[in-house]
Amino acid sequence: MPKMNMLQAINDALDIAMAANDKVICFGEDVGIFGGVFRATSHLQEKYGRDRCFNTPLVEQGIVGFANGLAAQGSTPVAEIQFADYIFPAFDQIVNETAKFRYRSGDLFNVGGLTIRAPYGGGISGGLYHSQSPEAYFAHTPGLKVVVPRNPHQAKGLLLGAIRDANPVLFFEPKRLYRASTGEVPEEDYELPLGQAEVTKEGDDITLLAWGAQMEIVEKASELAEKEGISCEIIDLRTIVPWDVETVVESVLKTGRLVVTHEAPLTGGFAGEIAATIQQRCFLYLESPIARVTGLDTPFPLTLEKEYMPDHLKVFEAIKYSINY
Amino acid sequence: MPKMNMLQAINDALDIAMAANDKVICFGEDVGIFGGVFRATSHLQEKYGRDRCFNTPLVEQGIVGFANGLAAQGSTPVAEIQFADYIFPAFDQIVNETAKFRYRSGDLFNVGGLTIRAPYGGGISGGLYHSQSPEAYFAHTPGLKVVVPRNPHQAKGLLLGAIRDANPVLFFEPKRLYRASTGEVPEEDYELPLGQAEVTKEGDDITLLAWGAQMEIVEKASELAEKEGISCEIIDLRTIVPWDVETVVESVLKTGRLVVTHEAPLTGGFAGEIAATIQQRCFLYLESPIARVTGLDTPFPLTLEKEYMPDHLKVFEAIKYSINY
Amino acid sequence: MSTTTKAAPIVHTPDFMNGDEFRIPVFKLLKQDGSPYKNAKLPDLDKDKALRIYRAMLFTRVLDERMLAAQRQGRLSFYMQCIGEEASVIGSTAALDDEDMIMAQYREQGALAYRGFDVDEFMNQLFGNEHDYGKGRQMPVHYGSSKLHYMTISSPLATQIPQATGYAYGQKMAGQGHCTITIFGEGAASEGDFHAALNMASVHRVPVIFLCRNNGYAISTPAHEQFSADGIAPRAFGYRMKVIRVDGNDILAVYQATVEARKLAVEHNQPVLIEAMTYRLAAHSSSDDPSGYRSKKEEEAWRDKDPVLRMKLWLQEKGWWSDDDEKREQESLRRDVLEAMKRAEKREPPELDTLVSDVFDEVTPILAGQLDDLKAHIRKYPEAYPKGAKSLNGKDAGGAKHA
Amino acid sequence: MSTTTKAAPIVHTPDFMNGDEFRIPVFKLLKQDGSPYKNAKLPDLDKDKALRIYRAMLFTRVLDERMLAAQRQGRLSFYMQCIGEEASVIGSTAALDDEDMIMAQYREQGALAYRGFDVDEFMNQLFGNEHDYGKGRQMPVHYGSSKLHYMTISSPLATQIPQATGYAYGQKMAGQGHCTITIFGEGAASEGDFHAALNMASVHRVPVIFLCRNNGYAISTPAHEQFSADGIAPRAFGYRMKVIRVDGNDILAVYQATVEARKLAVEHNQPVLIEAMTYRLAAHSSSDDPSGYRSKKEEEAWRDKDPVLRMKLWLQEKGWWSDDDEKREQESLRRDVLEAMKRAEKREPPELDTLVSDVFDEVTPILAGQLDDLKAHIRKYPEAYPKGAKSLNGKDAGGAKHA
Ligand SMILES: Cc1ncc(C[n+]2csc(CCOP(=O)(O)OP(=O)(O)O)c2C)c(N)n1
Ligand SMILES: Cc1ncc(C[n+]2csc(CCOP(=O)(O)OP(=O)(O)O)c2C)c(N)n1
Ligand SMILES: [Mg+2]
Ligand SMILES: [Mg+2]
Repeated sequence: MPKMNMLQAINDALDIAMAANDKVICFGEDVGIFGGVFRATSHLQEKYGRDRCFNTPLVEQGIVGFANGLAAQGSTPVAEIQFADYIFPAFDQIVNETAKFRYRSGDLFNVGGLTIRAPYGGGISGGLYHSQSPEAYFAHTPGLKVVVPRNPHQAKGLLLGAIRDANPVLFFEPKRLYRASTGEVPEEDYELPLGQAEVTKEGDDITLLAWGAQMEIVEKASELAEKEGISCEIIDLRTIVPWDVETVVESVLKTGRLVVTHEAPLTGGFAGEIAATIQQRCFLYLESPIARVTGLDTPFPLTLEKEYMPDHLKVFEAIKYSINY
Repeated sequence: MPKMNMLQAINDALDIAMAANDKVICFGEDVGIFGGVFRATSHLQEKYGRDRCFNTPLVEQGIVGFANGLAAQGSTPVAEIQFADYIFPAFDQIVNETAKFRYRSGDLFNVGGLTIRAPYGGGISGGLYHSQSPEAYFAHTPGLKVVVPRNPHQAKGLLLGAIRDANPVLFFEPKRLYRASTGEVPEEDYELPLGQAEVTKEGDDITLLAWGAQMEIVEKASELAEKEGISCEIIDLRTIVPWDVETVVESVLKTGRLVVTHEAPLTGGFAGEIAATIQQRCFLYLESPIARVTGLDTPFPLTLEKEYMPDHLKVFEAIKYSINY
Repeated sequence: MSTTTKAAPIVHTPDFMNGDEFRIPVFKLLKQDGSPYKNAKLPDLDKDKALRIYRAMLFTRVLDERMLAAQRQGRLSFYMQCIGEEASVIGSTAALDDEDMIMAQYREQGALAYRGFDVDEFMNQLFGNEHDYGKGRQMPVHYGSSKLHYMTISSPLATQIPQATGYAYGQKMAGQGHCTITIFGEGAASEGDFHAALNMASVHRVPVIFLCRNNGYAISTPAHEQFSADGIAPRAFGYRMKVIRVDGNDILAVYQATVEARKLAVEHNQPVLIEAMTYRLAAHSSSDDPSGYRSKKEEEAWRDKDPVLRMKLWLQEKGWWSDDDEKREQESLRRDVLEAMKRAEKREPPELDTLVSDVFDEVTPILAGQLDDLKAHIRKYPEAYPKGAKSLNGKDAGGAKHA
Repeated sequence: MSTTTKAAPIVHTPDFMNGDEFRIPVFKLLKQDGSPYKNAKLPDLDKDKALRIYRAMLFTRVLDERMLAAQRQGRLSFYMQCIGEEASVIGSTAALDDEDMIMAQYREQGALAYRGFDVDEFMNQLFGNEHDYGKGRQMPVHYGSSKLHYMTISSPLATQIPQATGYAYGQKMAGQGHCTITIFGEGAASEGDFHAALNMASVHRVPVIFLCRNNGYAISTPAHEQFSADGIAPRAFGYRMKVIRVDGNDILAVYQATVEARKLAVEHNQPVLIEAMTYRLAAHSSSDDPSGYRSKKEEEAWRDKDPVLRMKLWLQEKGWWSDDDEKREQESLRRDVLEAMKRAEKREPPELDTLVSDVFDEVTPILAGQLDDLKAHIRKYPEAYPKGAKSLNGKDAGGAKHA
């Protein structure tokens, strides 16, 4: 199996999707000859022509509006938003249009072919506007699927799954891992299922739940915890909506403890939804409060980014606190 | 004390604010001579002139962009978004700009003078696009205050408080109550505090928490419950951000049970945040899982709106379920 | 690469332009009395097509009249009339291929009527019953028809405009010679989405027609508080887009302009902006009362430019239509509408399951659970939810669960 | 009320316009050799002001050179150069009152330098240290100064454009004769916010100047993939806004155009659009490499139109500047920048408490709790958070709490 970094895996998935189906069309700011500011769309214009891979004008509301129409027509648009921080000008098109297209028309029309890709997250000295993790905004919007991969293998399989899913999917890519995360990635065309969490490590004492770049963090924290004799079960949620409640419930019924972590601010973050659901489903089995380890309730800072981030030490402390409760 | 409906109370608050401070400027779609589609700005143009109360072109991103600049300049803009469902084209201006203006500039500049008013919520046969309750989107955005009044008296005092608050405030008005809710409203200029919940009814067995139009619902549910001998404590959260954790904690420490209700969909709704926080703060005192009674995880429907709404019967059932857990 | 596309002339004095340097004329063919202007070359329109157009105009008028009345009687929650703008929406639609896509705003029922949406289909949507294609989810007038290539209406303004650009891009890729028309008000044209749509259409050479109904008002806001320019048309220059301004009450001019626009779009991949100058004769909607923001006199002046009457006079001059025909058609349309309304009112509400279907292609576990809980709850309180209870009849009763 | 503001001429043939009917000229005063065009009337610019402008240009060049080098050495995380566009941003700023508000995009450090932002102020922001007015929260080049009326830069593109309209509306209400200029790229002008801003400014007669730096590229996207029209200028016609196109590398032309624009804005409440034709000589930012999307030849052609050199030649012709002056100034600027950089690098990071201040005017209880928890955590692991640990030195240690 070839070794790839996450960008290569994403580029490979796009290439395979475009080769397999000529209705797949990739576009966004600078995705054409330049291949995108992170190079996720490298060589696609060369290979598939300017009609199927092109630069758009600099207008996110237009990119997603255009993508909605193209999907409604029956094509399979894969739109790139250059940074997740810049998805908000397209918020109306996503939340009022993409998400509600099928429902409002009674399924006469749908934009199921649509995938929106955007790099998200911190840890790259990006400050307020190159670091945000906006998944919770979209998770509160019925009609959207939201997917976040943790490594190159997952990225390729989930992106192919997202492109071919019959629903609009927001695909948030942990840009901190674009080049930092490498691993073996099958050469062939494969899809990983949406809506299914994955237990990446079994354990007995506590469940650690995360997605995307935070998976690395919980793995590190779990190593620290194991050294202190705490056995951690780790779950990668993978799909934020629709989320796999049963896999999490099953784990927490076993361990009795749960730590959820994400980079986005605490208040209104998706960990809140998970905690609310799990306290309800596992009430009699919980041995300590569900802990959330998240960004602060502030915009994303720069110089003090390290202090801000919900890193492995903070997760580790939360684990110990939970165990000793 | 004069009796007013909620629209009159809001109109009165705007009138008082404009009379007291000539930096207060009201604008939005149709707010000029027409006085707004709900008439919340009636007579303001007549009284204060076209410079201080005017129609804008039909462009929400422009309305809020303009308002941000005007607030940065030192004025006190009160912008109306015709329906909360139409606030999303302005989402970028609100979430990336309004919310982060002070933080990113190290307080060199701020838009603290800004208030954005918008009618929200269902129960008026509005279907997908005249019914939404978007408070949770903004609650996940550090830097914004979010306020929702439950009756005319609260509406006047909280709106005056919001306009004069040194931070940008989103003021969501329960349009179902615009004419339906009437009550005595002091004639004078008064402010109600932001960031403070109000215990509107004391009780022992269970805490019911809501805001805005749902307050009526929990009151009705509590009447049903009281008939069955269940003593309910009712809290109006009033300010969604920054929310008054201590008042809720104190109540739940006493009652051991909590039902939270809102109209917005369950997943990612603000009840999730509340449940997550309260299970953590009151873990050892909770006698049953925190219950959420909310809209379904779907867009807002029309013909089956009654079935969709989190009404008093659904809240009542949740109360009984919690008590009998 | 140069940063402008033309070698620009050079000047040494700082002179400002603002668009007053040129005029955008209005294209007209028919006078109000139904006779053509001197020198006007009328489009080739055979009798069948002319009558198909006119019947759609009449139907739209009758529908509007009856449904506003029904709203006033409390039989309908809400309604929006097309009156005054029938020529703009029907004339343009008639110039297209019937399989071209239409993406409209909400005041374009005439276009749908022309395409053949039948009176029961209209009524089912207006009453949100079990036969409504939209399953009773949207407010009245939010029609849609996939078989007639009419995109379901969405309330947020202007969102369909960039979607039309995207849809048409897909049509271009498909290569079957179709285009998309998007119709919207001069108010909606203030939204950012409008600009995104025109710019992208122009850059990517998309076969899309942007038809702006400049009807003078956006609810209470008059056009001169919406923009300072000479209408919407000069915005096309910002994108080097082909543009034409047309008398929106002149069915033949609208038709002809759209025929030409379609050629540019389909044969040359040139998007086109058409500005149809017209007037919203009715209130904005059944919830609005225009007396607070405009004069009767102004309304009357526009009533004198009635587009339906203008076409009728032209048809009569051609000998294709008589007062008798008119009377018979009107009566039959009224009867059709009233009978269909009665049928629609009696139909059942949509099934309870439609509350959670179509959010995704399949009902997710969370939604299935929410539906189960709801059903159990309704079984407990059937009187409180008469519509929901209906759809549970005869089904097994489940226990109450709470989320 | 009519739905257009002019009585339009009537035509009976369906002719389309697209803007090719008129030309928007480029206003120029100086040739590249520093001499004025024949017939060009140069603005009244005294020696002091001319040298203030030129010094700001030189400073900007030196700053850009040194900081890009520092970025390459790994001393700085990120940088963006103004090179090639100094005349556009400095010439326009010089034409304003020093108390007019500037709301720029990110490539306008020259404007700030002209206003008097000193080298330490630049460095503190670039290094995000404790003296950075922005408290180390934003990436390098996100300067701001309230005393110099320069709005703190925000990364999301075009958001400042409607804000400028609002800011200027407030200035008009205040009645002290000030205006706002907003500066942005031709790429940013594609955003919906741009259109909202121009339309509102025009309708509400706001004293705002919109200055578009049309520098040919938005990152890798060339202007011809950004729009099809003849630049940005014709968009003004869509709003009946005064517009002028100017050679952006001609400091005197930019200056003169802005002087006139300011008069229109402040004396007549007429917003103005200025399109400055220029070129981004450097890469988009320190993260970019333009060799993949444009030719060296194209770059060279523009290097020959260097705006700083053009001004120098003019100054020399006037006898206001010599090669000696140039050498001395350059050396002293380089020294200033290097020394200031060293000072800035050595300064402390912002206090830990700045993580939660300025979210609101006061720290809320939830934020205070989060800060307490963070402090307790850092006390436990001081080595892991060297910057945060610094600011805790000497403060009392608290127990660990977890949220
Ligand atoms: C994004 C958005 N903002 C506001 C509204 C509320 N609204 C509905 S119709 C309307 C006026 C539209 O005017 P125009 O586009 O001129 O169309 P007309 O009604 O004249 O046909 C407004 C403001 C909306 N539906 N969507
Ligand atoms: C809303 C938004 N979308 C995308 C970006 C990413 N981005 C930063 S600069 C840039 C190009 C801007 O080009 P232009 O406006 O022409 O300015 P220039 O860099 O040429 O000075 C892009 C796409 C952003 N900052 N904000
Ligand atoms: Mg209109
Ligand atoms: Mg540029």
